Amino acid sequence: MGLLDAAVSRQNVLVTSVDSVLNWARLSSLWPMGFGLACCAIEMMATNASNYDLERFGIFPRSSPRQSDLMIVAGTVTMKMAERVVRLYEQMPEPRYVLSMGSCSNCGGPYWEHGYHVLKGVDRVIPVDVYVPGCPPRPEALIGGLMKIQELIRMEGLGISRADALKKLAEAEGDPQPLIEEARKQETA
Amino acid sequence: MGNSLNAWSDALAAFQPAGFPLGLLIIAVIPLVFIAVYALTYGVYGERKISAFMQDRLGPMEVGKWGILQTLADILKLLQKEDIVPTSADKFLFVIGPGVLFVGSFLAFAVIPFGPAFIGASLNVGLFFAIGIVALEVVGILAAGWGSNNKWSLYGAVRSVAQIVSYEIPAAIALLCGAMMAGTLDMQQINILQSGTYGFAHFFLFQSPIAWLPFLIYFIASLAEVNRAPFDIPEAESELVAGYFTEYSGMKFAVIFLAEYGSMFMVSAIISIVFLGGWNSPLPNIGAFALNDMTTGPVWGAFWIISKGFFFIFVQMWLRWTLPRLRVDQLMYLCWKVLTPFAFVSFVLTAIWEIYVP
Amino acid sequence: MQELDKAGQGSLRLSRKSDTIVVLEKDLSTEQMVLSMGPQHPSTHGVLRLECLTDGEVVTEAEPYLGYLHRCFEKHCEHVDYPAIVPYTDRMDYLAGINSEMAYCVAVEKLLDLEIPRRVEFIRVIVSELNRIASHLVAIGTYAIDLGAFTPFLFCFRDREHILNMLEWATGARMLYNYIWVGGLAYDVPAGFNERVLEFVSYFRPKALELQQLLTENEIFVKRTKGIGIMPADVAINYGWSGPMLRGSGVQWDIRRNDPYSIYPELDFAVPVPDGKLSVVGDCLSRHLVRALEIEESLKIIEQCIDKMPGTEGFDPRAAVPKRVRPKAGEVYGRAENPRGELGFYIQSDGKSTSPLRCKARSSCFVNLSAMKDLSRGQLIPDLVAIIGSLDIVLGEVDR
Amino acid sequence: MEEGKVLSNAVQESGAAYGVIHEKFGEAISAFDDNATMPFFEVLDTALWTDIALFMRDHPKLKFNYMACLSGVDYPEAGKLGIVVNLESLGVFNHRIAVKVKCPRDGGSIPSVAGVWHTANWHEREAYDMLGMLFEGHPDMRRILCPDDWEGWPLRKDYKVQESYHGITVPY
Repeated sequence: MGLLDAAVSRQNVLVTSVDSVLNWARLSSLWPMGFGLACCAIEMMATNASNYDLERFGIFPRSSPRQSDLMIVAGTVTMKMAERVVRLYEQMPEPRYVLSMGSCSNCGGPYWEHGYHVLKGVDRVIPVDVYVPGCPPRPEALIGGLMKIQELIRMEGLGISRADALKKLAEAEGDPQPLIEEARKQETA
Repeated sequence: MGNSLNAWSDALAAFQPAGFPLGLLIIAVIPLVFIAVYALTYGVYGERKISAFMQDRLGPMEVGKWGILQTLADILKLLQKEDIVPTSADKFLFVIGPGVLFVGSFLAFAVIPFGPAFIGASLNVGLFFAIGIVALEVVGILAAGWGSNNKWSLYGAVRSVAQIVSYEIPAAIALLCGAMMAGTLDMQQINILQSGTYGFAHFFLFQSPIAWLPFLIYFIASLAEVNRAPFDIPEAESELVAGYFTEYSGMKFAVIFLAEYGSMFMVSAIISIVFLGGWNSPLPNIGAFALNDMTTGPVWGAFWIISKGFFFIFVQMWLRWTLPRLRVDQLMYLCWKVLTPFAFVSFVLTAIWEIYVP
Repeated sequence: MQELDKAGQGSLRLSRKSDTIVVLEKDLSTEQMVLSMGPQHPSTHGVLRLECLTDGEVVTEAEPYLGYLHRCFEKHCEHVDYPAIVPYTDRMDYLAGINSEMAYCVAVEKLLDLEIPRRVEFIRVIVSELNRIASHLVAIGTYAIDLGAFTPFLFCFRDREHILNMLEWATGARMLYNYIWVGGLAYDVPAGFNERVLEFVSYFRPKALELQQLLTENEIFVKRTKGIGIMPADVAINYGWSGPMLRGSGVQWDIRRNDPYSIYPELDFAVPVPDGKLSVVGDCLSRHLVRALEIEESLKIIEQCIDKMPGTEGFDPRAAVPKRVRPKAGEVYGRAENPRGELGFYIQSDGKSTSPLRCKARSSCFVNLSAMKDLSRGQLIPDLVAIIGSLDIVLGEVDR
Repeated sequence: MEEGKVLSNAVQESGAAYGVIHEKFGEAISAFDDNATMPFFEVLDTALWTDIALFMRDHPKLKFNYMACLSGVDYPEAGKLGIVVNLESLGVFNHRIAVKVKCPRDGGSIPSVAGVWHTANWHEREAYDMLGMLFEGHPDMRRILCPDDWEGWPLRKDYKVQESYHGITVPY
């Protein structure tokens, strides 16, 4: 490891604090692209509207991909639409994130079997960072997904790739299975 | 009053340690810092909070206490974003566009008196300069819109140019009424003419009944000049995606944003200088309570002009979150068939008033 | 002027009463620009694409391209059982899920010749009218956004949220309910539901008025919508328009009244049509007004239903739900009044299978949108946006 | 018609309307099917379909001015494709009737009625998109929902979904 590499390592005090400030800025102002596809788009709109008010977190939809950091794929992606989704993704400036909202964009949802014209999961065409299940997900679930994106950004930094950050996030999460089992035990007892 | 006029700015300008014009630099930096601070605090954050209040929401809450760091985070994030220049764009125009836009809105601050003792450049044609330099924004917008090589941007730019150039005419004529009442184009002089112990009664708006007409005309025209609702057709989100800055990302977008809020304050400051006394205190002396004297001074002056400007910005935001947007031809109709004739009428009436009524 | 007009092809006249604009191209050679609007565009209400041929701000022709949300509804119908189609109908018109379920169940029940318990019918009508209000609120709100006013949209969504909360209480879901089943309901409404609905009705009446003040009493809003996109009644019928769109053209036609289903014949409600005082009959403003007036009628229907609703004694919402839906061989075309117009289902049964041989959804938005090409001719781009907004399309239903 | 069968009002009205059409076109159309859910008749001489449609729309006793629905249907056993058209006289007589028109499954075509009812324009495009029958005289015969380069006719009973589209795998 060279001297320069060492300076830019994770433990460096200076770099990490700069990192955390920059990460704070990025996670505090996630501008999603106002990109509605189907049913989930209505829930996304409801999340933006007065009752759930995403602007509390500084999340503020932009209609141009050039000015957005986050793509919320809200709804069913069809074959006809898939290429447009890819193009919109490519138009977004780095660093960019993708949140797949709803079962349809996660895996095809209720259309997985006979939906000849439905893309079975948007991750077949663009990389997805966070999946939010539900059909459609409740606004709380979407906010939860956005919080996950924020956590992911927190894990990132100089010299840490997105894949590493995702791994770190997964490690930080822990396995939910013991907790579930414990809850079950308590319920039965 | 005449003695202390421009005292601070003169002193600063004379401050040249080792022949280096540090004082001038400071004078130049003050408006820049002001724009930045204002845009960060009142401009963007205030707009978000005000709109949230009007819409039964909370607005930014999580970023800092009550979300006050929201705009700072936005700017810091935009700095980190990838700076995309589309391959098919005209690189030179695309890059220069936001710069020209920013310079246009920033240069006019040179002639704005921020108090009885401070003005960047005490030009004797200050008002004329301010009107002229704001028109420079048109060049920036057109460069941005054309250079983006995007159809939506082009539409936004062309609409914007048509709109700003048209609305210059009623705006300029309305300001001319104010200048006629003052008999000068010097901003500082216009302010001095509106000072007196009766406070607001000396403002041009209250000095003649006709002054209301150019005041309203200028206010409406200024909304159009800075592309605010209901005249925000150049960036009409539901029609043109994001108008002339559709293709801009990262810091260039932030600069456009900053310039926009800069010119919002610009027009608000001009309207308060010409019609509402600028840095003069609106409070009158009432007998023993010399309120006017108490609230006059260099710092009070800055306070008054900024708060008057902020009031007009608040009205702009209020309108923005209430009214739908006009159509292109209706906008032009309003300009050429309503505002311009009325501006001329008010021009003539003001002239008659100035000649025949003492 | 006449001479200019003789120039023929070069001159272009906009049909507007007060100000006639004549654009002449004699010396300058200009060409029309193709402007692709959508599929990702803030005002196409989803993933519609309009290919506009524009001459400056004037759209000489706009051709809609659909299919960006084609989710193969009809293919699914041929593979799943009759009751399992209900969730798919929800996802068709996702703003008015219950109304879509209603239309589908009306069609299947007509084929099965089922007798439905009265209380079920009342609950069905209450929830579908609630959903109609919610849907109209979205329509009005997004229309306001299209015209540049942001605040009414949020007001609409705030009030819609109350409806969603009530429906969630009754059905368990916020948007896509699967509540109305073939022959009955998934559950009875919870105790206290009626009181809550009445409370909402009294809360919502003044709010609807406030919304009116923000929009229909706003000079700019009226200026932007009055006389734009006029559709004469006979052309509207020929285009197959239905619902608020057809009523906006002055035809008093409502399936709830003219081809009644469920308990609508027993209810007293008006079918509002524009009177031509505030708006020009058939323009965007008329269509908006019809929706606004319909909200009031829906509130009236809800009040009447709660008044007349039979009690819960011996009531089972699933009493008439067949164990296995296997209609006799035959065909049916059943329909219901959806917030966007006539939603019809053509169902063909072979008498053997538990899934239909063919199930075609006649979607109102699909039909309403087909007039877009005619409506958009010679309009300005902002008017084009106003017209799309007034059509109130839901792409899920257009593409199915 | 069977003897002694009680017909509902709506079906009787449709029957009367059918009588007027039968008078004019005689053998070109089939007998009236008076089922309760959707009374219909079939056009046997397909070439006459546009004329029949125009007659139905304009005859003073019929005035079927409103096309509610046009559905394309596949009849694999008979080797045919067809359309089912639900017509209605909106605001004039309020009677309803359904019409069926069929054509051969391979390379068959049906005369277009897009000039008679505007509604038919997009519905015929949709029927073509889903089932692959052509409509003669249609102003704009293109696919409407599926992409232009999509393979096969999705709603035919023997449809096999294509493996990939523009490099994207289609099946799950």
